[in-house]
Amino acid sequence: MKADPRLAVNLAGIAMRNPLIAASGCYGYGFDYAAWVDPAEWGAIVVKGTTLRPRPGNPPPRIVETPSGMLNAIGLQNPGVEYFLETISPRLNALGCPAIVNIAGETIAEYRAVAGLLDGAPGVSGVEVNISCPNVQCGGISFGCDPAVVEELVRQVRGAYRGPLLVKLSPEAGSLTEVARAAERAGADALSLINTIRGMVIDVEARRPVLENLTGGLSGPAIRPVAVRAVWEVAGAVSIPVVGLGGITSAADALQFILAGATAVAVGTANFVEPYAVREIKAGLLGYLAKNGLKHYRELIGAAKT
Amino acid sequence: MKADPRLAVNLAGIAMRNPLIAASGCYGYGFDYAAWVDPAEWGAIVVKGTTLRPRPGNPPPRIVETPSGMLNAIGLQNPGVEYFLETISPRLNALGCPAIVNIAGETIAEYRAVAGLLDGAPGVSGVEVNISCPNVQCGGISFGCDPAVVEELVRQVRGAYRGPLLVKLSPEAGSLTEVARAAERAGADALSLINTIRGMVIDVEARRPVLENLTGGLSGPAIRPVAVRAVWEVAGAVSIPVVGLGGITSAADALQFILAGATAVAVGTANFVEPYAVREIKAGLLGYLAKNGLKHYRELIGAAKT
Amino acid sequence: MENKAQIAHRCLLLENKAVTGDWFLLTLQAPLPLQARPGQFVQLRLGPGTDPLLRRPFSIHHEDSIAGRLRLLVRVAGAGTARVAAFVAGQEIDLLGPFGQGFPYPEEKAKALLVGGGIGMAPLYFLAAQRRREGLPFDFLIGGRSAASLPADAYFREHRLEPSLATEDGSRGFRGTVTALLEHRLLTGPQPGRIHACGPLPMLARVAEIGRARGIPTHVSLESRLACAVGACLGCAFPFHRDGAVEYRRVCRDGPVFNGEEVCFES
Amino acid sequence: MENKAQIAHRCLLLENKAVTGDWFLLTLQAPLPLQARPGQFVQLRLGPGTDPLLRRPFSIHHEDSIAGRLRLLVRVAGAGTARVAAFVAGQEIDLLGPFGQGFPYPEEKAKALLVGGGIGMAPLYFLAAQRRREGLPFDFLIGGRSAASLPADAYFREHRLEPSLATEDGSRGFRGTVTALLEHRLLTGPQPGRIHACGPLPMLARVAEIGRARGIPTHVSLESRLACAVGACLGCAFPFHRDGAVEYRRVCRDGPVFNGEEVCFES
Ligand SMILES: Cc1cc2nc3c(=O)[nH]c(=O)nc-3n(C[C@H](O)[C@H](O)[C@H](O)COP(=O)(O)OP(=O)(O)OC[C@H]3O[C@@H](n4cnc5c(N)ncnc54)[C@H](O)[C@@H]3O)c2cc1C
Ligand SMILES: Cc1cc2nc3c(=O)[nH]c(=O)nc-3n(C[C@H](O)[C@H](O)[C@H](O)COP(=O)(O)OP(=O)(O)OC[C@H]3O[C@@H](n4cnc5c(N)ncnc54)[C@H](O)[C@@H]3O)c2cc1C
Ligand SMILES: Cc1cc2nc3c(=O)[nH]c(=O)nc-3n(C[C@H](O)[C@H](O)[C@H](O)COP(=O)(O)O)c2cc1C
Ligand SMILES: Cc1cc2nc3c(=O)[nH]c(=O)nc-3n(C[C@H](O)[C@H](O)[C@H](O)COP(=O)(O)O)c2cc1C
Ligand code: FES
Ligand code: FES
Repeated sequence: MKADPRLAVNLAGIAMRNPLIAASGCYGYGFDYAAWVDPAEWGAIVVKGTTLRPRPGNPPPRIVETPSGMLNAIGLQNPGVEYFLETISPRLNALGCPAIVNIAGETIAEYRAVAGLLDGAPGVSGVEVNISCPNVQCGGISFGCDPAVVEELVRQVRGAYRGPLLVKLSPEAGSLTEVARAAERAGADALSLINTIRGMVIDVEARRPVLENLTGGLSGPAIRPVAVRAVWEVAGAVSIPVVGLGGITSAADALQFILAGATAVAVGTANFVEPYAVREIKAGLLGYLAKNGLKHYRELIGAAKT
Repeated sequence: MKADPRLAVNLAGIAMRNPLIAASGCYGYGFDYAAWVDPAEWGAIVVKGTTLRPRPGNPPPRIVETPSGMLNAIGLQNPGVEYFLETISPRLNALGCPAIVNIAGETIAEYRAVAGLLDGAPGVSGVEVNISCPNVQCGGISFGCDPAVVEELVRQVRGAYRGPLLVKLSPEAGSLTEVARAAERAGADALSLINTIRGMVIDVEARRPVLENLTGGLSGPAIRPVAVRAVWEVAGAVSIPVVGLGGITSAADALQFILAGATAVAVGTANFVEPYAVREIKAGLLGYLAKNGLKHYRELIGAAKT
Repeated sequence: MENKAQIAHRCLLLENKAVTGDWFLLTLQAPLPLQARPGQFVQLRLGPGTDPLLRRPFSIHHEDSIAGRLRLLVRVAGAGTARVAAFVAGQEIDLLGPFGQGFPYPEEKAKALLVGGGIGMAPLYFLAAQRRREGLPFDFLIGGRSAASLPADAYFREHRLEPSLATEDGSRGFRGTVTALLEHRLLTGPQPGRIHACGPLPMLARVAEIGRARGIPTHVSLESRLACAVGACLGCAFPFHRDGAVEYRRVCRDGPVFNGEEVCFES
Repeated sequence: MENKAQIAHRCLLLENKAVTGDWFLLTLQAPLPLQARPGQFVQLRLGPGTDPLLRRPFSIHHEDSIAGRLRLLVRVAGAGTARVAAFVAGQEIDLLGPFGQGFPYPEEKAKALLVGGGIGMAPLYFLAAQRRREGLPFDFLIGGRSAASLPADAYFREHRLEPSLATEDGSRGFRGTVTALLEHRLLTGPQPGRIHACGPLPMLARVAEIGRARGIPTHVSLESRLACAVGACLGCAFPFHRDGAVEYRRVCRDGPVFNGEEVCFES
């Protein structure tokens, strides 16, 4: 992997070859796409949401397509943090790029416990706290909407995990910038936004919601404008770096987020459609830099004029 | 216009031939599409947002396309309620279907004043209070997110306007069902949801937001799953009827909202793409009723199983 | 309701051929004649599905309203027009229209100067062909970057048009912009009765200025991002001068052709 | 990383022809042979733009891996498959694959019973052709609603296949479901070494039950709504029995072919 120095970035203490991150839940533990692209093509990979105890996940159907997007209600299926530490994390160095562990819980104590177990774990370059998963009944999105709760949750996790700490926000918080500032105050090193937006599709022949979980999280190009707006608002309200995501499929999409203020960008749903997306986006970013005579993509962060 | 009795509905005191409503801001004062479809094809038409004083609207560009949707930042361009009453409302009876006036303001007093002036006005069958316009700086969406403010606003409007009163909600309220209940408590006869969701598109060549207003409201099929979920939640939380809208393009889309609990549905953006949408949706609804041996579409309201 | 002819047309695409590198000429068979006026436009659906969602506006480049044949001249400007360029003969094209006000004074006998910048020549070609057919006098000026960026002379022969060309690099016709050619023509020839122009905004601003300076009534065809195309959404607003203040008018319905003096080009 | 052959293929569509009312046979020329195994599938992009967004999975109906020719048999089930039906010869098709585990024991000499329900016969056709070529014994049973809902006999001749047909209305072959035909065959013929089945879920449940009851190892090819197709998103989960509990497995990566005994058909 010959990395281009014009794309290198240190995100909240994580040294990345480029600002492209594989989004949580969309890239497994980083190995599933290896037949298509070398995982080391990524700046970092955020692995599937991990919880204290194993979770079987939701009954199917778990996904349904929507116009320019999809709903998912995976239900945080994962083998639990212990299995992760025993069996998966030792292999993560083989990815060739930093692995960040996305964590979730049903109580603040659970979040703290998972974070504590990951502290110092081999193969783990950082933790992303998912306070915005729309598909878990207890906790989940309710955590992510109240600035006071967010502050307490992040403070607890911060106390338990000493490495780079990202907090992933939902765009559905009534007061997104307040939630962002609360996470910053509590010690987050970076913010990721956005997670999916809750949605529902009804099968009109069967007359019931398609998803067994009734609702799911909307991802993909459909939500991109909402995500760009959220990054723009939050990047202007905090001084820690922001990871922008939501519907990125191309270099032009990634540039929208960077210009809006994102230091890095993550790609989720687009991998499903085009496994080579990461490679094309990198090439597109470099092409843009060359065309515009820029030395480093950093010159573009938050550079959108108003 | 031969109306089919299987689609007739009385919405909050407004007798409509069918449950299809032209959404505010997307159908002017009802006449612009007359070369395409007779306005009387609609169950009702909600006219463009009207304010106390005339508003010039935002400078262009005002719209930009997004994946399966569009952003708009019209800025509530309208000639003001006085001009409306003098020049436009006397003509509305010619539409051949009920006209509902969408109103907005920068203060609660303005909302109240506009509503008061519309009380008893000829040609006006109802008022829809827009507490969720994302494109107006003062007021606008901020009104729509706080249950206490919504309750006070709706109470004031209710005091000034005696006819059928709809309140239009934003899906961005952190606590949508609480806002809905507040509007119900304050005397709303029905709720319309959803309004657009705030978004942004950045022109990466020009390196600035495409819209002169920076952000705009996302409408169209992209937001449909979010809207269906919102209708589902709110219909389960209030006992007044709900008007569902957001990305409806077909009878199947309309049925999703009805099954989720909507008593009527509105069509906005889809008219831009297919001016005959109203006719096709009606035909599709009747076809569905026939195929399923149903006597009236009302049997489908909120009928989705879980 | 003034325009009863507005309908949806499922047209058959008879031919789609490249005219220059990124210009394509589409010939369509409409089920019914649109009976469009020069300056009016249609809205094309780009495909099934909802991305891209909105239709795209194209001026009517020519209509043979007896045969119900329609021509559109399309420049590839982005993803939407790239789809149009990829349409293949035999395909059904979903088209709405005609929309908008055409160029005014269609029967005026005074000489008209038609000034087209690049793809902006598309609607003026229709106007020119009509004036030629009806024996009304006109001069047709077209500007482009270089010889290759404009159609070959043969392209114009079908309607016996012989436009005066201007290219920025002088590789064909007058060397310079089409507005420079216009000024040159006004200096050297007789004063025309009217100017009709279509092209990029800076060019239209300059044409309007030239027209005003010389007291020649000038109409310009504007572009804007459209949604509804019928005047309902107010999305296509463009600023105009009115009583010293700025007023927004709808490009789709009040235009796209406007009196050049009223357009607020400054904003 | 086990499947190095997985790549993106920009195929040329050589032919797209209707087989029955709503079944279409696509013949594609791949740039490189996929060297797929029967039971594996590809993911087709439906067009440019983002609606529909996700690719659609189709079993490989046949591959001539020397010529690099691929066949897909597609039933129109919704908007996405309707797009596939409208693809025209000469078009470039964007295809990823092959994905998934194929039918196991490809070289087993014992007689295999291949049981296809409707369009579920698509991957079994490939398996049957392969066994025929390699001289491995098999019986191929296919069920459909009526004579017209299944391809004509000639369809199978290319690979010298002579499936036994069952139609619910008895208009062709055995009268009844394909599972009834399977039971009939098991009652009247020798016990096969293995059953491979693909078709609607209730049919597969029945086949698995029949196999279990008679102690015949049975593999079924399942369907699910896919997103990534590589095992990364967990979107395609299907329930399985494991140690008395339910466990979710990924149809795309752990399957689509599974041991029928382990599938939790009840949920
Ligand atoms: C009344 C009218 C008549 C027209 N007639 C013709 C014609 O005859 N032939 C022809 O080739 N084109 C014509 N156009 C322009 C044509 O509609 C646009 O080029 C097309 O919509 C661009 O679509 P796209 O998806 O390819 O580009 P997009 O990807 O949408 O945009 C391409 C580029 O153009 C910019 N852009 C897009 N729309 C506009 C706009 N309306 N105003 C300013 N910038 C814009 C974008 O920012 C982008 O840089 C006409 C436009 C109007 C309004
Ligand atoms: C591994 C695999 C191999 C397949 N091979 C073939 C093949 O060879 N030939 C073929 O014709 N089809 C095959 N299919 C099925 C095919 O992929 C679907 O019919 C297609 O995706 C439907 O797309 P659509 O857009 O037309 O339908 P949609 O509009 O998406 O759906 C049509 C109907 O099917 C339902 N549906 C959609 N997807 C699924 C699903 N995965 N499971 C259950 N119900 C669903 C929907 O609810 C709807 O009622 C295969 C599927 C899988 C998973
Ligand atoms: C199938 C699926 C599973 C996801 N799982 C998680 C998860 O476990 N944790 C999390 O924080 N986000 C999860 N997400 C959200 C994504 O990481 C991302 O925030 C969202 O999909 C928007 O980005 P996209 O539009 O690029 O996909 C998931 C998304 C999808 C589609
Ligand atoms: C161009 C445009 C203008 C709009 N103006 C208004 C308005 O004045 N008042 C209002 O309440 N909603 C307004 N809306 C929102 C629509 O009424 C509707 O809530 C939204 O577009 C979602 O529906 P749709 O996806 O069917 O368009 C506007 C929407 C558009 C696209
Ligand atoms: S495009 Fe809607 S008013 Fe002009
Ligand atoms: S489709 Fe993603 S895991 Fe199977």
